[in-house]
Amino acid sequence: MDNHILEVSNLHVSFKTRNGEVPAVRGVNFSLKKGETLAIVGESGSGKSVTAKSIMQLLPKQNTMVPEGEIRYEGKDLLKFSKKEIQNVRGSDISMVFQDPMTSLNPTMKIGKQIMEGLSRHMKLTKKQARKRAKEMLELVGIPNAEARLDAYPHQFSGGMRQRVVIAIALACNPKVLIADEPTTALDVTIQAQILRLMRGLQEKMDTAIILITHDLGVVANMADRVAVMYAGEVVEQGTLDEIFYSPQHPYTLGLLRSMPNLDAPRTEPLIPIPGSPPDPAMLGMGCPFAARCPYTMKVCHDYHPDYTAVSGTQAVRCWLQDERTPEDHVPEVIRQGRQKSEIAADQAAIDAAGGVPV
Amino acid sequence: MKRYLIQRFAYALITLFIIVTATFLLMQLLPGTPYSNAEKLTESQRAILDAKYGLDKPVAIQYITYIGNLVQGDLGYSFQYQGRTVMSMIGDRIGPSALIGLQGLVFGTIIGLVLGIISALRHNTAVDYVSVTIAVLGMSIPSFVFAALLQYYIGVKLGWLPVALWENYQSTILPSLALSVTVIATVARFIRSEMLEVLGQDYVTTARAKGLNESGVIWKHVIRNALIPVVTMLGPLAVSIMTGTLVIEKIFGVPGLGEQFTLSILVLDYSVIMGITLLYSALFIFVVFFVDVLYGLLDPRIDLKGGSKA
Amino acid sequence: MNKKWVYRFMAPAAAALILAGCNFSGSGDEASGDSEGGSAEGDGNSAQVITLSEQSDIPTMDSTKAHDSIAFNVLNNINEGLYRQNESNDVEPAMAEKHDKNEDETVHTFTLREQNWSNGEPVTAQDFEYAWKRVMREAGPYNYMLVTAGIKNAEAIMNEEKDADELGVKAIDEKTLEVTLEAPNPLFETLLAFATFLPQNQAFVEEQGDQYALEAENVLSNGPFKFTGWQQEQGWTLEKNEDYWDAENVKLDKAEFVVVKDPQSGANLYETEKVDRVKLTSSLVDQYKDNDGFTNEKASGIVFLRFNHNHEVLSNVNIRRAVNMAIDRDGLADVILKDGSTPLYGVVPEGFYTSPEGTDYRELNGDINKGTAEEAKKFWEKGLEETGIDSLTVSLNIADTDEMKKVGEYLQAQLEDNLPGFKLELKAVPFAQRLEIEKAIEYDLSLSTWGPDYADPMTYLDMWVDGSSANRMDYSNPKLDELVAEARTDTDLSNRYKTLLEIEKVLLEEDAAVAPLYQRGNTYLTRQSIENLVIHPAGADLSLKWASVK
Amino acid sequence: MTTIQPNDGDFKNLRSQDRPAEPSVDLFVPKPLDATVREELAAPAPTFWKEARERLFKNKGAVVSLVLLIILGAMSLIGPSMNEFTYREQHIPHSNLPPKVAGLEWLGFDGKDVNGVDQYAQRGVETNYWFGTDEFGRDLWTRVWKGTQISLFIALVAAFLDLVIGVIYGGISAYYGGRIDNVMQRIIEILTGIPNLIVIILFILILEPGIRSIILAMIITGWVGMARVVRGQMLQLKGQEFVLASRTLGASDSRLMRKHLLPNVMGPIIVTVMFTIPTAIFFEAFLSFIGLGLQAPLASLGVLIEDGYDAIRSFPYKLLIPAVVISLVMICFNLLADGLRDALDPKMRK
Repeated sequence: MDNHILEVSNLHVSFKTRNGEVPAVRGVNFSLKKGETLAIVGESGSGKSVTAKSIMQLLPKQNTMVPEGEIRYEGKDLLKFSKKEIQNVRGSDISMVFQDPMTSLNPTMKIGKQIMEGLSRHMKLTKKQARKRAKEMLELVGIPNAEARLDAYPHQFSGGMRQRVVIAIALACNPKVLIADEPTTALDVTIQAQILRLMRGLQEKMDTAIILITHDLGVVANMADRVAVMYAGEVVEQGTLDEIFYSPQHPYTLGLLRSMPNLDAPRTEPLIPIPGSPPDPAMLGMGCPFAARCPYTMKVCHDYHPDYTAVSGTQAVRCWLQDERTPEDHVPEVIRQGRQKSEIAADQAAIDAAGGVPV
Repeated sequence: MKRYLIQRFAYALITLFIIVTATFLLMQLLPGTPYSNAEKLTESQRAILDAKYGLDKPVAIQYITYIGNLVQGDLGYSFQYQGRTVMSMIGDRIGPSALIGLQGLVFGTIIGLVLGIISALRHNTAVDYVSVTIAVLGMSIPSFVFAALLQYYIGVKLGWLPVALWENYQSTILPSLALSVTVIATVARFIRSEMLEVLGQDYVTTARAKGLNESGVIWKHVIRNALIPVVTMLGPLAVSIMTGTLVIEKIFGVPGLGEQFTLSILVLDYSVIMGITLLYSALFIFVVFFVDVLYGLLDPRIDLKGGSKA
Repeated sequence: MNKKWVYRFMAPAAAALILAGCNFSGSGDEASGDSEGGSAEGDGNSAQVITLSEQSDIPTMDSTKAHDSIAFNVLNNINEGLYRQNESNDVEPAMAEKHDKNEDETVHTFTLREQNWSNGEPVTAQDFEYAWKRVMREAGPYNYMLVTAGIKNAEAIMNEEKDADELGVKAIDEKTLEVTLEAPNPLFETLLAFATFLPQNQAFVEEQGDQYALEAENVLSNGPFKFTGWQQEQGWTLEKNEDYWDAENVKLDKAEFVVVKDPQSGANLYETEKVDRVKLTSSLVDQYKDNDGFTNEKASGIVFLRFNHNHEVLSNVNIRRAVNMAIDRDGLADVILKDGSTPLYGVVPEGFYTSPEGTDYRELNGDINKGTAEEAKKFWEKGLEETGIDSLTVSLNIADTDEMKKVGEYLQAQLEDNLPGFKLELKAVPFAQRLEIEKAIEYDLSLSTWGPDYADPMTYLDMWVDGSSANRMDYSNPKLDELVAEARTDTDLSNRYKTLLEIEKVLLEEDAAVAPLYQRGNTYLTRQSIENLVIHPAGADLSLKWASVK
Repeated sequence: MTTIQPNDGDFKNLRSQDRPAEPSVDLFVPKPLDATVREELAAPAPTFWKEARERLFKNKGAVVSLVLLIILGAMSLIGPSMNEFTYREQHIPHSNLPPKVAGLEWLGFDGKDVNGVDQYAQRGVETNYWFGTDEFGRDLWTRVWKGTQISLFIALVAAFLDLVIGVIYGGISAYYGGRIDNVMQRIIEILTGIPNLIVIILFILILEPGIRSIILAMIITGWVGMARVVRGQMLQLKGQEFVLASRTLGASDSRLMRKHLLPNVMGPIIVTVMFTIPTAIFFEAFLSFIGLGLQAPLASLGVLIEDGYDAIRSFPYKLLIPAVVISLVMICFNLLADGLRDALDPKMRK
C-alpha cells in the first residue's frame, strides 16, 4: 500500500449534544492513491461531509470527538497531529473546497489577499511573489484579466467565478490531496461542467488526488476513478467506477442507480425511489443500517452487522447477501450477475497488473 | 463620491436650520426670564431690560435678528455671565469635555472589545458568564455611582490620583474611567453578539482550511468583520458620552460643557442654549455622516456613490 | 480617499485639537494649589495662604452688574467703597475719610482718603460718580439699591423718566463727593457697603470696552487684595495688595478660590487637604459631624410657605394659622436638615439684627404662631367651619433641589397627619418656572426662600407691602403699608426699631400671612488653623481683610 | 427528525455481547418489511415555538433568570404588604436606621451603622426594619419593592416602545432606502438635536406629573438608538439573495420585513433593548427629580438610587440595596434575552 497517499481506517466521529452522544460516522474505511479521484456518494446526512471535515480536523473541538480510527497521510496519523502540525498540513498538503461559493469567501477582503494568505503562510513568499503566484492561479482557473481581479471583492464575482476563486485558493500551494465537498451543487449545470473539467485538468497538471463528495451520480460518473457509497455513517460499498455502476453489489447502491434517470433505458421504465428516509444516527440499532429500507432484508440483517466481503480486488461490500449462507434464490439477479462480471474483470486486472503473468 | 458629500452637506444644513428654528420657538414658550436676579426683579425693571435686550419684540423679529447674527458667526452674549460671548464660553469648556469624553470612549472601547471577544470565543463558559455580568453591571449601575466610588477609594483612600479639580493630566484619568464604564458595557455586549454571528460563517472555516493559525483566523477574518457593525454603534455613543458628562463633570470638577447645557436651560440663558444646541446637533450630524462614510470604507459591499446608503 | 489616509488623518488631528483646548489650571498658572501645598497647616509665621471653595464660577466681575454672593465676595475683598462691613458686621468708614451731613441729613459730603488703583491711578470722587451713574445708565440688576438708599432722582431714572446724569451724586473735586438724598435715610451708611456702590475708573473701563472685567487683568483693585488670576469654571486667586491704605492690618498673603460643584467631592478635597473650607449639605452632616473642622452657624436666609390669598380656603386666617402650628419645626431642622438650620417663628431671622439698645430682634418679638398639634386642630376645625368645607386638597409648588424636595415631603406628612382631611400634592418645578408661577400667583402653597439685600430687618418686612414685586400673594394690609412707610424715613433709630417689630406682629400675629419654617444654616468644614475669617449675614458673605493662618 | 424504528429481531433486549458472535444459519430467512411501517412518516416535526421553548428551557442561565424575574416581580407586588409600614408614613425618631433582619446578621443586616454602632440598641428601637429606613424614617423594604414595581413597569414600557416604534421606524427607513431613508434619518437627527430638557419642562407645565407624562417623554426620545441599530443591520441584510428571492415570489413588503428581515436582526435588537431599559429607568428618575415623573413620596428604584447616592458613605445601604435589586433585574433580563436570542435564532436550530 505504498502508493496510497491517504488511508482512512475504522474512523468513528460522534457529536456531543445535550441528550448524549450522536455517532455521525461509524467505522469508515477507504484509501486514496496519488492523482486518483475517489467519489464519496450518499444521501444528505450520511456523514460524508463530517468524514471530509474530520480529515482536516475542521470540526469544532468542543462538541465533536473521534473515539477510534486512524487517518494516515503519507504514513502519519493526522489524528495524532498537534494543532501546529495540522495547520501546516492544511492548505499545503491537503486542502478543501466548500459547497456554497456565496459564503466561502470573506466579503470584506480582496480576492488577491485571500489567495495570498495561504501562500505567504506555507511557502514563505514575499508579498510581490505571492501576488504574482496568485495572479497565475487565477489565470489557471480561467478567470480573465486576473491582475485587475486581484483587487476586486467577492460580491463583484458571479457564483461560478467565486467557486473558481475558491479552487484557486485551495490549489495555491499545490496540495497533494484536494477534498471537494459538493463543489458544484450550488452552481447551475453549465457552470458545473466547466468547474469539473477545470478540476480534472488541474489534477492532471498537478497530479493532485481528489476526494469528491457529492450526492449527484452524474458528477461521479463524470469524474471519479473509484467510488465509495456511504449510508448512515458507514461505507456500505466501494469499488471502481465501472464496478459500482455496472455491477453494484449493495441493495442501497442498486437503489441509488435505479432512482437515477438513464438516457439509454427505455423512457417508459419508471424510476424507483428508495422508500423512507435516512435513519436518525441516534436511533440506529445493532443490525445493518439499511435493513429498515432494504427490499431484500433478512432477519440476520436486523440483528447482526454485516462485515466487509471483498467481491474483487478493488470492490468490497457490507451486506449479508454476499454471505454464502444466504439462499441463492434470495439474492437478486442483478447482484449475482454483477458478482460474476466483477470476478472476471478482477482476474483480468490482476493479470494486466502483473504484466501478463498470472498472479 | 463628491456628489454624495455635497448632498449630505446640504441635508445637514437644512437639518441644522430646522433644529435651530424649532429650539428657538420652543424656548420662547418657557415661562421665566433670563435675567440673573429674577427673584428681586420688579415688573417695570423687567420691561426695561426686555427692551434693552430686544426681548420685548415679537418672536418672529427676534428670530430673524438671531439668524442674521448667526450667519455672521455671532452667537450673541450670555445672560448668566455678563459680557461674555457664547463663543468664548463654549470655546473654554469644549476642550475638557471632549478630552474626558474621548479618553473614556477609547479606553472603554478597548476594554469592551477585549471583554466581548474573550466571552465570544469562550461562549457559554464561566468566562462568558463573568464578562456578561460585568457588562450588565456597568450598564445598570449609573456612572455617577462608579464616579463616587472611584473618587473615594482611589482619590481619598489611596491618594494615587487627584480627587477632583482640573490641575494637570492626572486629573483627567478618574473622570475618563467613570465615563468608560458605560462604554465598556455597550461595546462588550455588541462585539460579543457580532462575533458569535461571524464565527458561524463559512468563510471562517475556509480560512482555517487554508492552514492559518487560530489567532490569525480570529484577527484577520473574524474580528475585522465583527467590528463593522460596532462602528455604527460607536458613533452615536461617542456623541452621547461627550454630551452626557453632566454628572461626571460636576463630581470631578471638570470645567466642561455638560453642566452648562442643562444649567442654561434651567436659567433660560437663551443665547447659550442656542449656541450649545447648535454645537451638539452639528456634532451629532457630523458623527452620523462620518460613521456612514467609515461604514462604506470598511464594508466594500456598500457603495457610497449616492447609493441607498445615503 | 483610501483607508490608510483616513486613519492617519483622524487620530492625531483629534488629539491635538482637544489637548490644546484643555486649559489645565495647574500647568498654566504656576501658583496653583498642589505645587505649593495649598493647605494652611503650619506654625505661626507659615505661609499665609488659604484655599477656599465656591459652588460655581463668578458670573461677572463688573460691580455695576454683579448680582450674586460669589461676585460680591470677590469684589468686597479686592475693591473698597465709601464704607465697609467690619468684623462685627457694623458698617465703618473705608474710602470715606470724613463724612459730613447737613442738618436734615439730605446732603452728604464725603472726603476720600489717599488710595491708588492697582494700575497706579489715584481713586477719585469722579470714579464714584461715574460708577453710580453707570449702574443706572446700564440698568444694572441691583439699580434699585440706589432707590432704597433714597438718592435723588434714582427712582425717576430707574423708570426712565429722567436721564442718568441727573442722579443726585456729584464729584466736587478729586477728593470730595457730594450725595443728595430725596429724604433722610437711616439705611444710607449700611447700603454704601454694598458692591453696587463701588467706584470704577472711567478711563480704564472705557479703554477695556466689552472686554472689561472678563479676565483677571482687565479689572482694577483698590481693596485689601489684588485679583491676580481667573480660570473659567475652575477658580481664581487673590493676592495681598501691598499699597492698600490699611495693608499692615492685612495678614493673608494669598487666597486661592476653587470651584467645587459636588458637595461630596468638596469634602473629599478637604480630607486630602487640597481645600481648607468647603460647604456641606445635610446628607454629609452625619459623615463629618465629628470632624474637628466641622462648624455649624446660623445664616440670614429664611425658608417659608407662601399662601395664595385669593384661594377661597387659604384666604381664611384660621386655616393659615392652623397650617403654621401643625408643622413640627424642630423635627425638620434637627432630623431632616441637620445643616445648622434652626426653627423660625417669624420672618426676621435670629442673631443678626440687634436693636439700638442691643437686644436681638427675634428675642424682642418672640415666637409667633407657635403652637401644639391640638391648637392647630382647633384653628383647623374653626377654619373649616368658617369656609364651610370638611376637607381640603391643595398643591405645594417646590423647586427641584434636594433640600426643597426633602422639606416638601416632610411638610406633606406633617400637615396630612396633624390636620385631618388635609391633602397636599407636591408639584416640583424648575426654579425659573416656579418664580413665574409665584409672580402670576397661580399656586395654592409655594415653598419660598428669601435672602437679605442689606443688614437690616427692613429687607424682610417691606416685601409684604401691597403691590410689591416680592409679595406674590395678593396679600395687603393697609396698616402694614403705613408702618413700613413710616419706618422708611424715621431717623429716630429706636422708634424705627419699634415700628419694625410692630410690622412683623401685623403680618403674622394678626394675619398669619405666611408660615415661616426655618432660618437657614451653613455647615462648613473649615481648617482649624484659619483664624477670624469674617462671615457677614448680607451683601458679601466673607471678608478676608482680618483673616490669618495660625 | 425521527424516522422509522428498525424492527429489531428476537434479540432486541439482549446486549450485543450476550448474543452468539456468529449468526446462526436459520436467520438467513427473508423477512419482508410490512408495507405500513415503511410508509409511516416520522412524527410531525415540532413546531417552531415548541422547539424554541424546549431549547430555551435547556439553557440553564435563561431558566434561572426567568425564575428570578418571576420572584422579583412577585416580591414587588406582595413585598410592600409584607410588613405593616406603608411607603409614605414617616417616623422621624426612626430616621436613618441601618437594615436589620433577625437571621441575616452575618450578611450585614445587623443594624450596625458605618462605624459599627448598633443604632437599634442605641435608640431603643424594637421593630426591625429589614432594609433600614431613610432620613424620614420611612421603611425602605416597602419603598424598594414599590420602587421595583414602578421601575419594572417603566422598563417594560420602554422596551415595548423601543421595539414597536424603534424597530418599525428603523426597518422602514432601511427597507425602502433612497429618499425615504434619507428623510427619516434627518427626522431622527432633528429629534436628537432639539434639547429634550426644553420639551420636558414644557410637559411639566402642561401635563400632570405621573406615569402618563413619563411615557410621553420617553416617546419623544427613547427609540432613536434602536431605530439606528435596526437600520444599520437591515441595510446589510437587504442585499442578501434570500430577500431578493422571496421578493421575486411576490412577498409583500411588510411580510418580507416581518418574516425574513426581522428574525435575522434579532441579535442586535435584543442587545439594544437591554440597553434601553436601564437608560429608561434612570431617565424616569431624572424626570421625577425635575418634576415631570412620579411626585414624592412615590419613588422608583432610580429615584431611590439617586437619593442614596447623596449619603453614599454615611448610609451606604440606602444606595446598595436598590442598586443590587436593579442589577439583579438587569442580569436576569440579559441572560433571558440571550437565551431567547439563541432559542429564536433560526440558524441555531440544528
